[in-house]
Amino acid sequence: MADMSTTLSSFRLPNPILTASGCAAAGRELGQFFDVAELGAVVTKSIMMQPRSGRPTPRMAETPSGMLNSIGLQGPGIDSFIANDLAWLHEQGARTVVSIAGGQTDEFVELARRLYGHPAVSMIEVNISCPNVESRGQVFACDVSASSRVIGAVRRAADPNVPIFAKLTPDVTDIGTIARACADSGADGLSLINTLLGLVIDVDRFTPALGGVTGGLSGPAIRPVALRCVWQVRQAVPHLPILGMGGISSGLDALQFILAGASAVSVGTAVFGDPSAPMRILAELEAALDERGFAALSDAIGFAHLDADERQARMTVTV
Amino acid sequence: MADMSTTLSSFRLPNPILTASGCAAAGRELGQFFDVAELGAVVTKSIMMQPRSGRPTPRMAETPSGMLNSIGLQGPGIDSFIANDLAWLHEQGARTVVSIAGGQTDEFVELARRLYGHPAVSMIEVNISCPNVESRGQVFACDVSASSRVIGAVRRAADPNVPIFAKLTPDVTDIGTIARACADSGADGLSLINTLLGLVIDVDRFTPALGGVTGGLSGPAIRPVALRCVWQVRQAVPHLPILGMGGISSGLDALQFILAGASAVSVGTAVFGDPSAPMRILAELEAALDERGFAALSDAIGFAHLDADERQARMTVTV
Amino acid sequence: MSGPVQETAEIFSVQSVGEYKQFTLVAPGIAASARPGQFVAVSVGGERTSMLLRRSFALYDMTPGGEFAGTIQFVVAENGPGTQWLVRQPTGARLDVVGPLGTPFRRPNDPVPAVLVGGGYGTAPLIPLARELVAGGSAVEVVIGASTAARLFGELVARRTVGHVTVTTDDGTAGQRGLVTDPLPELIKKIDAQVVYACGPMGMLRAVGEVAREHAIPAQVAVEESMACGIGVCMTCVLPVRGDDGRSRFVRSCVDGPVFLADRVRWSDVGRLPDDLVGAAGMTRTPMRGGAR
Amino acid sequence: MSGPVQETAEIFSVQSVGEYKQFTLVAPGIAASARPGQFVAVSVGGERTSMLLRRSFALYDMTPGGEFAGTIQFVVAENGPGTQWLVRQPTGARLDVVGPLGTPFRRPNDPVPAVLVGGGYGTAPLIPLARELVAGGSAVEVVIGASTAARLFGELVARRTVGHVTVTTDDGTAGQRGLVTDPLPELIKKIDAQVVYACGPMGMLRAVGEVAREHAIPAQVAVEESMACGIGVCMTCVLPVRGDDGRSRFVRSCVDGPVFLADRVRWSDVGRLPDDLVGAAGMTRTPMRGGAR
Ligand SMILES: Cc1cc2nc3c(=O)[nH]c(=O)nc-3n(C[C@H](O)[C@H](O)[C@H](O)COP(=O)(O)OP(=O)(O)OC[C@H]3O[C@@H](n4cnc5c(N)ncnc54)[C@H](O)[C@@H]3O)c2cc1C
Ligand SMILES: Cc1cc2nc3c(=O)[nH]c(=O)nc-3n(C[C@H](O)[C@H](O)[C@H](O)COP(=O)(O)OP(=O)(O)OC[C@H]3O[C@@H](n4cnc5c(N)ncnc54)[C@H](O)[C@@H]3O)c2cc1C
Ligand SMILES: Cc1cc2nc3c(=O)[nH]c(=O)nc-3n(C[C@H](O)[C@H](O)[C@H](O)COP(=O)(O)O)c2cc1C
Ligand SMILES: Cc1cc2nc3c(=O)[nH]c(=O)nc-3n(C[C@H](O)[C@H](O)[C@H](O)COP(=O)(O)O)c2cc1C
Ligand code: FES
Ligand code: FES
Repeated sequence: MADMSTTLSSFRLPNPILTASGCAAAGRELGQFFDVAELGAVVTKSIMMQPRSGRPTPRMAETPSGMLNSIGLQGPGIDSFIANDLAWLHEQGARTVVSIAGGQTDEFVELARRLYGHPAVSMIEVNISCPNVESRGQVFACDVSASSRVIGAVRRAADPNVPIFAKLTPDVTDIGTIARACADSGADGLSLINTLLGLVIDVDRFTPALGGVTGGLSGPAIRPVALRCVWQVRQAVPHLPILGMGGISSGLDALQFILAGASAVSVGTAVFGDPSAPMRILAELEAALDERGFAALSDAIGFAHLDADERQARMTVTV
Repeated sequence: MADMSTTLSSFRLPNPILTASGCAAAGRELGQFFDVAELGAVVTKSIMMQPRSGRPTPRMAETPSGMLNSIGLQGPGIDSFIANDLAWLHEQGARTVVSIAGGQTDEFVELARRLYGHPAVSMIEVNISCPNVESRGQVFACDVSASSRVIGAVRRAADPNVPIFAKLTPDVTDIGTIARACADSGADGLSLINTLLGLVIDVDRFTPALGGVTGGLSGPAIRPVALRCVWQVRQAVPHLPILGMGGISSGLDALQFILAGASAVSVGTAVFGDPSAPMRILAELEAALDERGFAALSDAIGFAHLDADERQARMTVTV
Repeated sequence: MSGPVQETAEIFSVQSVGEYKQFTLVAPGIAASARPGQFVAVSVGGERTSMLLRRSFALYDMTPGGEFAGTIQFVVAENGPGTQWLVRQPTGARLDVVGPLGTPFRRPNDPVPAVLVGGGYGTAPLIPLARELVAGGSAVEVVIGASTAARLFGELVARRTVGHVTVTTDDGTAGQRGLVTDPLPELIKKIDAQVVYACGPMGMLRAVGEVAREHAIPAQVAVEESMACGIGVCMTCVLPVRGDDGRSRFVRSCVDGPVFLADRVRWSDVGRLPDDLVGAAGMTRTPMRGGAR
Repeated sequence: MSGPVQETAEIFSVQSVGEYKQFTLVAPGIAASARPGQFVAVSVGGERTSMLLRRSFALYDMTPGGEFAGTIQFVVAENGPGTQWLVRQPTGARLDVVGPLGTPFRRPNDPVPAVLVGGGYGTAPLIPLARELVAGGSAVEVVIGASTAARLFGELVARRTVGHVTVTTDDGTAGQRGLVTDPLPELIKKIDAQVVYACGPMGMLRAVGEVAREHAIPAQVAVEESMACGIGVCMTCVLPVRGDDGRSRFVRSCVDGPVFLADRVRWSDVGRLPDDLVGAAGMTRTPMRGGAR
């Protein structure tokens, strides 16, 4: 049985399967299907300072092997989140990655401060794939300097014992450049990818199907794009750990991300079709590693980047 | 029965269904399944000056509701293309859009010159979603100035009676900006979208599944991204016609593109699963327009951008 | 009420009822705890399907296991590709089902006269409710309606359960021509109803709510909103609902519903973002470009 | 030889043969013109499947319509999800099939002694070829091999057709232990064969080609390359093949193959881009970032 433990910077996880932000709320509902403390970690829905209503409905449309959503970051605000959701996760003994989002740098900073020293927070995922109000709504992660500014400020404000990961959008010309900028500004790792911007037209109502007009595309449809981003970022910043995601719905899908360079993975949309998907995927990944002769998950991370000799060396040392 | 005719700038087409570049070769093979002269037009595989071998195999991987390809623009070179493929299309009486690709601006220009005055060429699609050798392989369409330069030069060199369309990649931070740059440089319209850059890992061989490492993702999986691009470009450059594509496999898919702002559509990957897809989609689109009370396809173009009053006005005038 | 479970359930039978198919599944885990008003979420399309999301169906029957394994029933109207696939599944096929989901209809502790209003297949969840109410000694009236006779559901079983049923169709092909809300005031008066229960299209629920309000009685209505997860984790299924504190929020219809008090739902704001919604101010401060991000 | 057609073909029967399933389809359009060595491309996964591409299978039999409608046969090995779906399809189900595709084996005009070499299900297309050769008066030897007995195909029918068959398995569970190429030289000598026909895994085809070359006779081999379209429009299925002009090109195995002369295929360059390939220079001039663009 392969050793499934992994690390995301200083955060040690017994296994590499996490939920994805916005696809597991704060873990409570999934707790009806499995023990959330058995996950690598729960990644909570991106939280902002204030309560947010989110967007009008319709908020989703099914697409081929995917779905489009426009939730608009509905949430209770950080105070309620800490008092209720984080407290519950703490009680369960679940490792928790808190995803934060803001409309400007200050909001991210304030969120990091509120989470400072909280015993339940193992890691912070900084969702910079959201719009910057100070820049006519351009997404932070679409711009090198906006990304750097937020990540730098959060790194300075956050508990130094807590790694911070920048969550990137694939909707950019060169994700490697953004990743490097985040790395240079102090990110301890990178989460990729967020959804792709998409649109569906309702052919009977003659309007965009979603209340928010455009929405985020997720699910297996985007997996090849996600893997490409992980591959490119692994090459651009080989020293930073990657939390990979995008369309993972089986252990072999997860293995693709690991081989491409992810140290752990998040399972998002798959949960909607199968609430126990994370546990199933964990078991499938373990079996897949065993079958392939990996003694440890960590041996497989980035394996597809190695040349034949390097692979041989890595396998012989550890098997 | 709705009037299905449409225009792409000065190019008049009896119907809005075209093939997609690289998904129909030069029409000959599809001629075994239907009369290619019944298409709106045949769009030929991007041709370059010299013969090209293309990339090593494996060249494709199936993905959920999509596929990844890395052909690498295999082709016979422009002279052979004109002598054989274009001649055959001309004999068939097929309307033809010739897709051209180059490694530098000069190559595009020379291709446009070779096609100058050729009676079989109804339109030129300039595939600028290919790498610029002069800029370390960055894709032309990822950069405003590289796009402008190629499109401006091709517009000056090409037969003034032949519209030129710039074919854009979705892999950019802001497709509207690229579209505007092309418009300003003289593009008569825009073709969108080319494939998304993707990757698949072979979990048994521990390497990227494709010989070319990364590949282009196409098929229904990418349709929401394609529709979003069409929507954004329609808003960015409302005066330019759009040839829409990306995952179209039914008449209702085509209708979504038309409503989002495309004047015509290309059917690509769907042909691999169903060689007569273009004709089926044409029939389905016609039926869909009839059911919805459109007297003419042209009334439906961009309809989803209108507000309720404008829609009412457009329908009453024409129905 | 215990939580939902995920079961592989064999199709015991599929019956045609008008335009609908009535499914009976062997699903002991779900049957064990399901209550009227709750629903199940069913995977569709089979292996390697391009359809990722489950389809939701209100429970029409839940028979916990005794001598035989527990079964559930639901009624499917052919709609898009997912339901088209489902109605073609043969007896003996296995479905992946999650349930019971959502909040049930709340029943009075003591017998109270109640009118049940069903539109189309919306009658389905009212039948087990009617059974419980009757068993509990409540006076019950049932009115069911549809656009046309073939889209009526449950007339016979409703008649068997409560003795009589009022039927309306838009086109007059069965019962009286008109809407289910036409006979409603009279039925409320007839038994001096203290509560109305309803399930059907949004417009109907709203209208039923208005009639109930005119009679100063509550209406519990089961809504149908597009759902990605059905278990409360995705936030796609929200409705603007007034809370006990008088403030309105976008509330998940999969876990906080599908049964709501009609006068709490802000029907005219469905599909809109009213300014006074909790957190609406946060939206204008940070307009989103689209997407979840 | 007329072009391919697209047909909705009913499954007439599905038979298990060792680890394989042998399909018989009613497909008169394809049966009418198909020749040994050609193949069909079958849609898999059903409606709304996430699998977009057809799966290819070599024709094992083509019986043009006479009194009964024309039928075709092919043999399916379970491999990935597409073939897993296919082998579960029941008799009576309808498949969307395109064919006949590709180039057939070229037959001599006059009788010539021939050895046919089949690996695994690769024996399938050799059977109709054997039938034609025998009918044409050629002396025929057949050697079939597989890793293990359950993966052999066609022993009985080959024996019936040509009177005898040599069998090899890697593990010795049937016939002689070893590779199909082990008995090949002897069989060539035995009938003084003038041509070898082969179908099976790439490594086997290459080895067969070498044996044929040592005996200075041609080998016609049917290859299997991953195909997106099967009809010649996509360029995914190419192999480096030497042309009549001595120059090598990436050649489509779906229309210019699947049958090639073994000594024309540059086996050691499969999956590589040899410098001397026509158009290889064009590639280095314009390296591609990946993708079709
Ligand atoms: C709580 C609840 C109870 C329901 N009970 C029943 C019932 O008892 N019988 C019945 O026939 N139908 C019922 N529905 C509606 C049923 O879920 C939809 O008809 C079905 O999901 C449509 O799927 P489709 O693939 O046929 O259509 P598509 O339009 O292709 O579906 C695409 C997506 O939209 C969603 N969707 C589409 N229409 C609806 C809808 N009306 N409601 C919710 N989601 C929708 C689907 O779930 C899917 O994710 C119920 C819905 C909900 C939310
Ligand atoms: C000309 C030709 C003749 C063939 N004849 C037969 C036959 O008679 N019997 C038989 O069992 N198989 C035959 N094959 C192989 C068969 O097509 C593959 O096993 C099948 O496509 C695998 O599909 P899958 O969904 O099971 O596997 P997956 O691996 O999921 O397929 C994914 C994709 O890769 C392609 N692919 C995977 N393996 C192969 C392969 N070996 N060859 C070509 N494409 C592949 C598939 O077509 C599909 O597009 C033939 C292939 C070709 C090209
Ligand atoms: C309904 C929904 C809500 C989401 N909300 C968030 C969010 O709040 N913050 C965030 O960083 N990502 C959010 N995402 C993106 C996911 O975390 C994930 O990056 C993306 O969906 C790709 O993974 P998947 O294909 O496994 O879902 C959301 C995705 C979905 C489908
Ligand atoms: C196998 C293959 C080859 C392609 N070759 C080209 C090409 O030569 N030039 C080009 O502009 N686009 C090329 N494309 C992109 C298509 O023209 C089209 O833009 C894209 O595939 C999206 O449409 P679809 O989803 O309908 O296939 C190719 C696509 C595929 C799948
Ligand atoms: S459907 Fe996901 S929260 Fe209700
Ligand atoms: S498979 Fe498309 S060209 Fe051969």
